[in-house]
Parts: sequence; structure tokens; C-alpha cells
Amino acid sequence: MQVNVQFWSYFKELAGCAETTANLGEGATIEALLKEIYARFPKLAPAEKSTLIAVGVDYQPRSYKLADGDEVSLFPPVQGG
Amino acid sequence: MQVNVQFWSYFKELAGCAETTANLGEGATIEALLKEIYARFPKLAPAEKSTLIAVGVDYQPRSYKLADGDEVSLFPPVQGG
Amino acid sequence: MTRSLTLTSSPIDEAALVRERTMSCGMGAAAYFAGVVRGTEGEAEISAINYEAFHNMVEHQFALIFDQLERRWTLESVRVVHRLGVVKVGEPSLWVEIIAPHRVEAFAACQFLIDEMKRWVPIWKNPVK
Amino acid sequence: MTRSLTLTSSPIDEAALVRERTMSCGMGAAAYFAGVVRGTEGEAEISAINYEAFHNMVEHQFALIFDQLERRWTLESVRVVHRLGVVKVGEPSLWVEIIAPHRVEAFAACQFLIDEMKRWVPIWKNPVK
Repeated sequence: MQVNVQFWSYFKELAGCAETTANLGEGATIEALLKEIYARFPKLAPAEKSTLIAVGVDYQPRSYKLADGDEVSLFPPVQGG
Repeated sequence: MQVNVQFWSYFKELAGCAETTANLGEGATIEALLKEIYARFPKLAPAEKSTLIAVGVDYQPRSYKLADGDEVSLFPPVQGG
Repeated sequence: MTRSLTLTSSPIDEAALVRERTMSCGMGAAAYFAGVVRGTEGEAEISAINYEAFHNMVEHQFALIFDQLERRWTLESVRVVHRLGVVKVGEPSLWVEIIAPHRVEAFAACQFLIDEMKRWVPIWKNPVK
Repeated sequence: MTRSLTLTSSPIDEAALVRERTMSCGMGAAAYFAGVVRGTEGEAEISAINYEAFHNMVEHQFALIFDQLERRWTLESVRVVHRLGVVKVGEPSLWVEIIAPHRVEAFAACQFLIDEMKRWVPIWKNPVK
């Protein structure tokens, strides 16, 4: 299956792009996606612990099982206000 | 000595007037003044516990020693806002 | 800390007050409160409240509260407007502004000021039917 | 509870927003917060902040916060305006209004909303030198 990944804020600079796609086995979790992303974009790895992850417009935990076509967003801590 | 006493809010209605004067012995306290006031304006007496007392523009306790010419204010709980 | 207290029998023009705001460039937070006359007082329906004040003592007691604000928090300014006389239902009787570096102290100071006002500032309400 | 969220690249006109306020006659309290861009970010002097937003998710996350406000307090309305794009030092980036029967819940809800926003709403700052 394939998921779309968007980067926000300075994660765009660290990744060198605003979005990418990832091919994963059926039932892969966000955890598995992160492993794949960090292999391809190693500058994102040091921020792993503070990285926030959404699927669509909802936050999801690392254990969340992705589905084909999911829109995943990775971003640093938010700073509204 | 003589002190001036002002009533505020519904204490004016209870007293039937907005101000009065009281003659007291030298060194009399607010406590002594209240005794005198309640004898002359008995409708004020039931509100004694919640009555607030100022001399000039500062709150003072019952034990405060009055001086000749003091401006004493008696009023119910405040309700600003 | 800049202080401003206005006691007025005219309507409080909140929009004009907001437009007059000044904030230096270290300040990030402005907290406001507007207290508006409700249509009921206790059980009874009312049309207005007539506010009575012991004017000199109101000013002095607010000054003491401002002193406390200054001791407790680092604020740039406080502005308070309290309306006196007849205030119709739906109109503001109280307006407060606190300017501070951050929101936490702005909110804390704003609430402290109102709590202390309600305890110590000699203003009384007369409901108008 | 009436809800209003505006994400805008235009300056926030606080006076106009206050003038548009509506309050039913059981409401006694309006609490406001304006968050203004400060002249420093960390140690560095800045001239502005460029706000970036994940627009759809911002709207959804604010809706979830509004749901929580509704569960926790009895409020008449909440209005939030967040500015996006470049906001100069001294200009408001955030404006919040809570209308409630009494001040305690107005202040509590206003602070809760801002705290939750800073945790969950995907908006980011880019300081401009």
C-alpha cells in the first residue's frame, strides 16, 4: 500500500521537500512508516521524540495502523498564538 | 469629641438619613460608636456582622480609636462590577 | 506600571478603549474583561442597575489594589472603567484591561483585580425594575 | 454555544470585533485575550512573525477544543481569530472572546482554550529578522 506524507514547518527544510510517498506492507503502523522516513530523511530522526503525527486532521499514536491512501503529516511542536 | 458618620447604600434607608454626628468620650473606639449608633438607629443593628466600616477612605477594625472630627462610613457589603 | 481608573456616568465605549491601547514591544498579552448588566437580579427581572459609589474611597481602594498588582506581577499597564448611575441591561458596567509580557500574568492579574474589587471597592447596586 | 473561528491574513480589527458582539440578557461576562507579536523571539530581535498553518487540521482541532469548552462550561459563545502569514511586532496574532453568565467560567474557558490551542492546533512561527 502507499501513503502520502506531508512535512510542516522546519521539517520541510530538514527533509528538503514538503511531501513524499511511502510504500509499506499491508497493516503497517506509523512506527514502521517513521522507520522508512528516517532512513530516507535522516535529518528528521533527531527530532523523533517531539514529532507530532496526524492522519488526515487527527493526531494518531505510533501504534496506529495505516491504510492505503492515508494522508500522514509529520511536524514539530505547534506554536499557535 | 465629635465624629461624623455617613451611611451608604440601603443603610441610608435603614437609618432614615445619609449622615449624622456622634459625641463620644476621648479615645472611644469604633465599637463604642457602633453601640451609640445602634441605640439611635436600631434598624441598622441586625446588619452589624456584615457592616463594613471606614474612617476616611480606609477600612478600620472595631478596635480602631477614633479622633475628633473623624469621618466614619458605615455600609453593607460592596457590590462593584 | 501605568494605572488608569475612570468612574463615569457615560456608556463605556469598549471599541474606543481598545483602539487607544498602547503596548511596548516587549508586551505579548492583553487580557480584557467586560462585566455586563444581566436581566435578572436574584429572582427578579430588572431593566437596569443604578450604581452608587463612595467616590473618594473607590479611588483609594483601587489604588491599593493597583499597588498589589504591581507587587505580584510585572505588568505594563492596567486600565479600569466603572460606570456609575443607571446602567441598562445588556450594557457594560465594568471594563478592565491588563497589558503584560505573557498571558498567564495578564489573566491572573485581571481576575485578582476583579476579585479584590468585589471585596473592597465601595460601590453598590440598586436594581431598577 | 455559538462558535466562530476565523483564520485570516488581514490585520485583526479588535475594535470592530468588539462592536459586533451580541449577548443575550442572561449573560454578564465577556472575557477577551489578544496575543500580540513581541519584539524578541528567544534572544533575537525580530520585526515580525510569519505564521504557517495546516489549515484543515487547524479548523478540526479548534472544533475539538470548542467541543470540550461546551462540555465543561455553560457558555453563550466563543469567537477566535488567528492571523496567518506575516504579522508585525506590536500587531495581534490571536484574539479570543468568551461570553458567559459569570466571569469565573468566562476566564476559565478563555485560558483553557488558549492552553489547548498551544498544545494541539498546528500553527507554527517563523521569526522574521
